[in-house]
Amino acid sequence: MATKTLLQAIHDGLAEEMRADETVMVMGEDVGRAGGVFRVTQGLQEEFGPERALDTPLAESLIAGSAIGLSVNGMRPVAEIQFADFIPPAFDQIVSEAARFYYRSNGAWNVPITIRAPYGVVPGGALYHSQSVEAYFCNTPGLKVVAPTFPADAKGMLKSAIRDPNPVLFFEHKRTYRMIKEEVPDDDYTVPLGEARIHREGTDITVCAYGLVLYTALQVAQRFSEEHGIEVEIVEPRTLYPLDKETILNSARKTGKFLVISEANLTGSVSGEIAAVVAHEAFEWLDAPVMRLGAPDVPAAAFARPMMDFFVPGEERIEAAMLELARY
Amino acid sequence: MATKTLLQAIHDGLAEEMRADETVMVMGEDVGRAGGVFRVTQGLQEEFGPERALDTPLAESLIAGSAIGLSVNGMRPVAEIQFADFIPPAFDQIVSEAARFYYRSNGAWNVPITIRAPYGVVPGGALYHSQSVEAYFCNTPGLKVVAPTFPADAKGMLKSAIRDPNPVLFFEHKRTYRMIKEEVPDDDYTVPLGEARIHREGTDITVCAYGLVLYTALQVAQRFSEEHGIEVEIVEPRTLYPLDKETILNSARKTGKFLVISEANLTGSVSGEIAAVVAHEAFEWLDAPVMRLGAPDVPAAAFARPMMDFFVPGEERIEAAMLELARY
Amino acid sequence: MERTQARHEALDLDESDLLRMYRAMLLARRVDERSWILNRQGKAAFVISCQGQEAAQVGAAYNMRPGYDYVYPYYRDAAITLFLGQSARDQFLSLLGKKEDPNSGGRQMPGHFSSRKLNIVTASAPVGVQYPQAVGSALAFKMRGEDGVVLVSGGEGSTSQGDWHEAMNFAGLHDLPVIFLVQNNAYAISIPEKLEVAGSIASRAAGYGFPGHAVDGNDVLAVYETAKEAFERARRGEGPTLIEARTYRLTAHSSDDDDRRYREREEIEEWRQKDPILRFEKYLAEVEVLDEEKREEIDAEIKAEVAEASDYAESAPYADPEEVLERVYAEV
Amino acid sequence: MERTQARHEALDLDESDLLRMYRAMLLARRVDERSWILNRQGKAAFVISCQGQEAAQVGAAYNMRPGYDYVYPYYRDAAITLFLGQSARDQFLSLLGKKEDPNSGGRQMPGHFSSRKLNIVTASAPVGVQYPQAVGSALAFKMRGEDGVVLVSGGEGSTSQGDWHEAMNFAGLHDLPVIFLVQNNAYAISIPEKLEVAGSIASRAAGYGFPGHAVDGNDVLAVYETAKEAFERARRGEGPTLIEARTYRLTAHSSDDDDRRYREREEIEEWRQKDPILRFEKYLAEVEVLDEEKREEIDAEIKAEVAEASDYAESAPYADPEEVLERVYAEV
Ligand SMILES: Cc1ncc(C[n+]2csc(CCOP(=O)(O)OP(=O)(O)O)c2C)c(N)n1
Ligand SMILES: Cc1ncc(C[n+]2csc(CCOP(=O)(O)OP(=O)(O)O)c2C)c(N)n1
Ligand SMILES: [Mg+2]
Ligand SMILES: [Mg+2]
Repeated sequence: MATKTLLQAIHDGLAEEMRADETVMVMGEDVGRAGGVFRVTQGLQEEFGPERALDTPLAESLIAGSAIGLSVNGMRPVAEIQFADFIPPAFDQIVSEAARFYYRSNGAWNVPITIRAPYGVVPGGALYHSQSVEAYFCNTPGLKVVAPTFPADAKGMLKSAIRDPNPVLFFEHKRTYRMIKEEVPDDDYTVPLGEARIHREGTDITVCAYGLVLYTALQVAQRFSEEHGIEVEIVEPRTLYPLDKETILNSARKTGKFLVISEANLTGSVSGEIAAVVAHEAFEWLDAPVMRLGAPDVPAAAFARPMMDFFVPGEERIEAAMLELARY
Repeated sequence: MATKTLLQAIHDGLAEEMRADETVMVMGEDVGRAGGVFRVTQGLQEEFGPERALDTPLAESLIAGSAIGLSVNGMRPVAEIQFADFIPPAFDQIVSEAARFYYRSNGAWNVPITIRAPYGVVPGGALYHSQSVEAYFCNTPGLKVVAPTFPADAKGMLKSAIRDPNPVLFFEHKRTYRMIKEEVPDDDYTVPLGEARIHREGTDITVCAYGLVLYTALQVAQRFSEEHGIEVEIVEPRTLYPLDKETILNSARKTGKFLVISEANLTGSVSGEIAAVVAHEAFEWLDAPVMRLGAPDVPAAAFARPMMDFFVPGEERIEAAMLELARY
Repeated sequence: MERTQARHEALDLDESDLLRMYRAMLLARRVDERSWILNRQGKAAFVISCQGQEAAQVGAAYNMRPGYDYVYPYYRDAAITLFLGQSARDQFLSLLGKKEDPNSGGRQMPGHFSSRKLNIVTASAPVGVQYPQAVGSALAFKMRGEDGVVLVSGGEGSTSQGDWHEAMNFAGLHDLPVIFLVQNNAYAISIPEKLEVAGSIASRAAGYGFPGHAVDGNDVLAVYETAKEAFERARRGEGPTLIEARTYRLTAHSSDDDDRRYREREEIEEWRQKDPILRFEKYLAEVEVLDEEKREEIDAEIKAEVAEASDYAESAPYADPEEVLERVYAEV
Repeated sequence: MERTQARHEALDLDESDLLRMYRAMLLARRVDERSWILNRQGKAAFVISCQGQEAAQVGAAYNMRPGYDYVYPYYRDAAITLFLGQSARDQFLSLLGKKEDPNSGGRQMPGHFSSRKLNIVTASAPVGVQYPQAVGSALAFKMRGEDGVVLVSGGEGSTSQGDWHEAMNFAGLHDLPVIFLVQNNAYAISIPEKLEVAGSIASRAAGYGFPGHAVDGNDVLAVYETAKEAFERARRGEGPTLIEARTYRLTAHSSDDDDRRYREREEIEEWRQKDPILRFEKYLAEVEVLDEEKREEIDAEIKAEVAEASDYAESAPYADPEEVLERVYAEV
């Protein structure tokens, strides 16, 4: 085992799957010769050639649509959308097409594609290089939407996504690409889709989060234990659609106090669904209202750093929400 | 006052606004010469000519995008998307562009457009002429999303939408176009956006719904009063984004029992947000878990009638959910 | 004096080829006609027709190797799918939304074709989405060094969508083995060509660096000839071709449409004179492949097949409503 | 013997026109150069350059009536917006995300231009979205019978998007007064033209029924001439024009990009020789509009202006963070 960044882990997952299965390929804008704007696909074109590491034109609908067509003719494409903010042109091909081939053909045609998209606020990114767009896709049966936070999970889940017979959207928080590091197993392992993960057991409150805000929440939780004697249980959904309700609900029922955090604009975000599920199915166990924390309901993070920092739910806001819930 | 169908009321609202303001225009596929596939725009081209009742090519991104461009150069376009199912190609222009012009230009450029889209299950419509896609748009600050159910509201809210300086998505449940009739005032009136409506006062449970399921719920509620002595309060959001939380919460706090119904696939639908808001902000008043009823989590309604009927939350399922809540 | 070579002979087609083409066209027509009857009888909720476009469809599809080449049909392509191997029964089972509907098990509207066996990729309603998918499938053939070809079909209205352009560009960039068959039937529902197509469709191919042909879409041999060249070119690895088959939609857009709102009866009448089936019959008579007796015999056979198929479908069961819940995700 | 008419004279341009063009180009260049310095100093988070494209931009924009015609610029169009009336200060305020940034109040990245007064329509990052919007604005001019023209600009990469095609088609259908200015700088980030553009961009206009011109984008007079014709045509109500200005991106894609990963230094060097500003200076010297002294004087003026503007922006305040919450919706 070696310590790897999130970025390296994803790169390795791709490279290993391409080595193991010659139908696996990567495609997208700048993923080939240049190795990706974040360098996730670096070296893949050298190793696998210009077709299996394919530089596409600037056309997201084409990227998603042609990935579908490749997949129904024997390939397993991993398409990259350069920034999650630029996934809307591919929206139709993803939600109307990829997600429905199997259902509409009564099980005859399935679409084994993976679409990777870096999301999340990053300094200098501003309105169109910062968004958390996952909620757009979490009302679409037939699609799987995953957003792992930690390197080992990301590598294992990416392999599961590639091997999955269904279309999988794979979100990566770009600000954490080099920030989050951990030991990543060298052997060929997978982490199943559809399973939440308990990062930290606790008895007082549950915090459900993913991405950068999960990373922050884990640090705050550690401090809470030391400073306030509050034991926070932390659940990471890992898969956002369909949800692992059982793991989430078990935690909610255990602590009776539930907070869900995401970096997306609060209203209409995935945390609404999570909160609704908990409020319904853990009602009898709840000692406090289900709480949510997110970004304000404005289009996205601004460019100027002070405004950007104001937008993101950071340590202070997370801490305040956790304290409020614990003291309820 | 005359009795009008939902369809007539919307038609009249359009015609009146076009008469009153020469910058108002309609545009879309088949809206001109043919008067629209549902005949909502019938007669408008005869009266206002081929430009102000504009037949566009089959290109939804163009329809939304050119409406934006028209609106920033003095016009007030009302664009029609023939079926809500075909709005995904326009997704980028709506969520990335129309919704953000104002914010991103720091208030310099606003986009006064209205986009009408018929939604909802209809016999024979099947997977791609049946969807309730409103949740796709309810995580997008800068956009207003409305879905009135009754003719008088629809006409008044359409006028408000057209006069609103912001982009407004206007959803119309197509199965109710000719089904729902009521008296509609003749004079020039508006119904404000952003305000929920209480259709029926009640003390035992609150039902929050819109579209066809609202219509059904109202009938069930009437019977409940007669048959079971259960008094159901019915709230129609009318505007789905941003929500009129106050009216919804007042009702939830009053009855302590809250059910939200929509025709969309349950998971990730707008009812998740509504339930989350109620669960959070009416927690202390709740005597039962916040309940939700929706369509099953499968892509959309099927073509064969028996399957279609199974998909839609109909009278039986609505009645069962209401009883379960009332008896909780 | 030597007998001049007939058009089909110059194309290496023999009598049996001509009769196969004719049968496919006529079968599609008769299935379609019967569908409208079922609609008027209140039995079929929705009909969408291929009438008038049978020559364009059969002429192109005749070049395919069913089950090897891929096809992305659009909702009017019944003559393509019938030619490739779907049956009249399949059409009616789908029309009536029955459990045995091979396209979707009753889930989709009629005309949304699918067959894994025949490489008919599942079609949907959003116009234009098939194009990027088709070029993807063509790229897969190319990557594997196979000589498979992808036929992708749509109406002229579908060329207004961005997806069409993105696919044309990609096909041109990588010399993909794909044929864009645009069936220009003069209308997109009510919108006439002059309000939807600037310039001309066929001429656009040049801008992407590959050939585009406008062809008389009511002449099955003309379409066959153009498509043959295109298929051969694709198989040789030389890249895509765009074919604009100029034709006419003889029925209303669908059973939900009333076309009197937007087009003159005379215009339809004019085009009825150019009906591709009548026209092909005339040719077949001229080259003495078909006399009236033989024609009636074939028609009677087809009508019997259609009647049987329609009856079968009528009495076939619906899927259990709870099947709605099945097959949302493929099993891992 | 009569003196041969100079190129600019044939275009009805006088000395002051030439100097206005030159100043705009040079100002854009100097602002850009200073931006990179601020970036290296850690003061500017992000730079995206117009270097190499100044001639294409000024040549086209010189035909506009600021505040009347509409422009939909893309992120490299600093020379257009500077020419139309934005100031060096504006550019640096935006570069540093300060409150006074006229484009967005510090909300957007640099290069996302906006000015209500100058009819510079607010630009964003998603590539290609401007095209449908631009044709909408052109239709508004046409509907009101006004002779306004819309200039819409983008890189060659943006033509790969469906939106470009949908807008081209619509412009052709309605003879809209819009000019598509495609600045073909040979790359879309790392993707070279041969992997993004099948056929050729200029040649595509024919397929939509209107003129398309490929022009040397490093020759300001050539671009001006082509654009002049296009603007006049649009004002006469004769419809759209596509201009492909062939040029080269002299810098990396942006300050976040390392272009050594995908292009040779020699290629850049070659194009540095064709720098549009050097080239125009040569012309100006030839026609005796600019001698070295005058050139230095202008450059000094501009450098002073740039220095002042940069200092001003550096010391200008940020917006209050809570402004994030403001101006999400326009007031009813
Ligand atoms: C994206 C999308 N928008 C609108 C529709 C509604 N619609 C169905 S068919 C059609 C016209 C298609 O015209 P064309 O492509 O010429 O095919 P034709 O029906 O004439 O054969 C329209 C507008 C749709 N199915 N998909
Ligand atoms: C829809 C979308 N996809 C991807 C990107 C990321 N991106 C920004 S600029 C660019 C290349 C644009 O190339 P081109 O249009 O040729 O303009 P240039 O930068 O060369 O001037 C890409 C891929 C984006 N901004 N928008
Ligand atoms: Mg057509
Ligand atoms: Mg470029």
